[in-house]
Amino acid sequence: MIKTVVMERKPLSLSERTYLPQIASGLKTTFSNLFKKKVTLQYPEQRPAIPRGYRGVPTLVKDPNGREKCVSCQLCEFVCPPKAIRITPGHVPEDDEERSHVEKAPEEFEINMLRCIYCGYCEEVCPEEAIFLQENYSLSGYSREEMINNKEELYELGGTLPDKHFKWDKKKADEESGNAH
Amino acid sequence: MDTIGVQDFLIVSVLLFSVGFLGVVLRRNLLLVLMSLELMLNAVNVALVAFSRHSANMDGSLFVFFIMTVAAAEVSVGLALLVALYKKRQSVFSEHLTMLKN
Amino acid sequence: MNLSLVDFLFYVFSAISVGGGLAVILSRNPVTAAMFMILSLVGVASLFVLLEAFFLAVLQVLVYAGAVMVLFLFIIMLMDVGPDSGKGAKLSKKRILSGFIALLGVGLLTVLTLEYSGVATVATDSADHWQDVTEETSAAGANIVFSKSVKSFGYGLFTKYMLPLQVAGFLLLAAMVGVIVLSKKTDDVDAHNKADGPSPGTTNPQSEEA
Amino acid sequence: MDIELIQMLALKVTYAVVMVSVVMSIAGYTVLAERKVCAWMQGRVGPNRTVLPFVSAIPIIGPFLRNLGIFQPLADGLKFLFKEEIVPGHVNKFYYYLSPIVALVPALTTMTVLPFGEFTNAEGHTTPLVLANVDLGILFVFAISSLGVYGIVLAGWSSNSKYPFLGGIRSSAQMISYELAMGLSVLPVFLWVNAPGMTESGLSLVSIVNSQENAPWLVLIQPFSAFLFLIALFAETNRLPFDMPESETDLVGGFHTEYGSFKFGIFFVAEYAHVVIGSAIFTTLFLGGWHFLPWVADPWAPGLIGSLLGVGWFLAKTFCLIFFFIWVRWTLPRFRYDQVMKLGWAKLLPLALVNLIFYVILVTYLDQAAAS
Repeated sequence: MIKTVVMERKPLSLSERTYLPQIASGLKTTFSNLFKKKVTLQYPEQRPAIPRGYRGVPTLVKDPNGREKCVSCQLCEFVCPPKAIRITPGHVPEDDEERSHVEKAPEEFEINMLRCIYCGYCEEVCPEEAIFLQENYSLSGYSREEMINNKEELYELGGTLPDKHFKWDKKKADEESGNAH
Repeated sequence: MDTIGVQDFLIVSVLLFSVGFLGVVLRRNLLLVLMSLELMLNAVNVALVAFSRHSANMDGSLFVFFIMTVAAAEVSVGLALLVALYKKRQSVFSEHLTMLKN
Repeated sequence: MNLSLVDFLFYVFSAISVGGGLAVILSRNPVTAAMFMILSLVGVASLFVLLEAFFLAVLQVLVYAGAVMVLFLFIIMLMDVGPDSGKGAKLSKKRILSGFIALLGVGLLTVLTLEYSGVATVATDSADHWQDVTEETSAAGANIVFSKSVKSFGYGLFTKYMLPLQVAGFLLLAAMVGVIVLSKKTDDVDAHNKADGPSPGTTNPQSEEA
Repeated sequence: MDIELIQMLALKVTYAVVMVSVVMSIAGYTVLAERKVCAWMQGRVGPNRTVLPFVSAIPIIGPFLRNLGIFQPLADGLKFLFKEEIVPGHVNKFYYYLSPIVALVPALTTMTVLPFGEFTNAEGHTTPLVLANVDLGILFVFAISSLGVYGIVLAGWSSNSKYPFLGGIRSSAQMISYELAMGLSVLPVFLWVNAPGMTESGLSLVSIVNSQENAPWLVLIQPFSAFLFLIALFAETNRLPFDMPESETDLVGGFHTEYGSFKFGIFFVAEYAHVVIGSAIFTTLFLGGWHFLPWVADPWAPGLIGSLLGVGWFLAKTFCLIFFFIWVRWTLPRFRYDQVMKLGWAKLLPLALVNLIFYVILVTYLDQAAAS
């Protein structure tokens, strides 16, 4: 059983009905705000503090030896909700000494920044830890074409990330010790 | 005023009055009829002020004052009537006001 | 012909007021008519200025252009009166004929009045004898002398024209009451509204606080 | 037409042009003040980017001026000038173009009778600084400012669109309602100044100011009249608690929804010109005009310097009032339309009448007491 409680509102006093004291106190509040410290950040000169785990521009990174990490498994392309990533897979030539234990590498890797929603799924899904969302957040361009980052641009933005586990080196070492699968 | 006399103001007044009169007779839109009435009152005002100024007597000007009062009252009542009429008959044209015809 | 400035202005203002008036009765769109009406009223006000009746000129603009015509425009827009159209949009010959016959009558009447009242002769005799206007309020018996000062209006209104002033005030009161009665909703409409539910303007406690 | 007449006309036209440009630039900087004050009240800094190239080179003053946004009105004006002219297809072209002009002209015409200072020459002869010292000053102001509503109404109507139309209708009703209260609220002032025993002055604004020299300002004698006049002024200038024709939250942009580029700019400037002129009129009527302080004689000597100081003092008072306008705008919420009408007819008008009757009785009593 729901009980309805009728609240009686106190009738307004004369001074309350003129609203003038209320208006005066409102004016006082706004006036005191005139002299408070401003919270505006002068953006181009001052930058906001970027928190840890910030999801900025997705980029490709190289391993500490300067080698391409991506093996074009296309998981990121698959998982990307707005379909911003497009990968053209390619083979690593057999005679590449540096990457002799990798079969595939992207021939072309494009991230369309007009589509990207910075969700970070690509970073999450990448088995090779080759794609990272960086702290950079201000991207601009004069045309749509300019806003599509190709492989070179992505590597330029990403650079080399110090990496603890040298996966390919381990793999190579394993193979050499006859432990390949 | 060098060459302009009372009669020139009177001519303007008569012209304005005739224009207002024609408006009252010719127009079908009652709003415009009301406006034309205002024009006629204005014509009278011009004549009154001209005479008042000419004979250096305040009476004419004071009368203009009263005419303005009457005009304001007339317009407010007239427009209220028009609105009431419009609510009833959805028209402000004089030829639609044929209630007395049959 | 050597036109003085005042003469020139007289012709300009007369043209504005009469031309504006003509445009009022000739324009098909009521809003256009209202705008020309304002033009005509301002022209008349300027004529008052030429006659050195400054108070009346300002009053003309204040009362007519500032209040009456705003009211007109408000009503035109409220009722959404479009241009004249449909049956009878064109003036019938009968109408035009009757209009001009009536106009002829008015003209005849004017001429006859001018002829027989002696006004015309007075006017032509003293065409260029405008008397100088004083700033002071002065009265000789019942004759209050025309002056530029606002005070002479007050003097005249509260001495010689006291009764008409009261009557005018009463007229305004009557007009106000009349308009309120006319524009008030009738009782059955109110009852109908109440049956539908409380209207937001009357029963909402919020509106009482305003 | 003789030479003297032409000379006089040329002089008057020059004065008028100077005054128009001064008022327009004050209006432009009022826009800036609005943006700055609003920003400060909301904990922001407001416009502080625009700067002229050679000014930014000056070491300390340059950045200071830049932070104050001194050059923002220039940039705004230029932006309005060079924006693309877009005329919606459904508007009534003639009135659509006409209405911004109709809105601006009355706002600027009002200032012809506005006295802003006085000049006393060596012989002690005092001339008020005013374009036209009309005996009917305040009536002229009311008459001309009441024409300003046509701009809004026509804009609303000619836009041929729902929201502007509503804005126009609201505006016309609001103007008629508050003009009455406005007129009645200043009547006691003129009654007081023209009372027997005082200097006779008619309705001139100059003599109102002069009656406040070495005497209490009228706001101290008639605080209630001043209060009512101020409220009506807010309504007449369409400032925030009463900005029915605009009300950007419920009517999109009100009467200027369909306007863009320079035509919108004219509406914008007209609105602020109204605020400037309104503040100046209030200063003239109630705050002693260019006179120094209540009961205190002007400290400046007669002559050019003194008259300039007087004008400066007048402007300072006006700016304070403009600040008050802005301050109120960023404090109070908007009235609902029916509340505006109710306040105008049911509260302000009776109060103004009571105020008038009170002062009629008071003046009569004082007059009787002085006579006996």
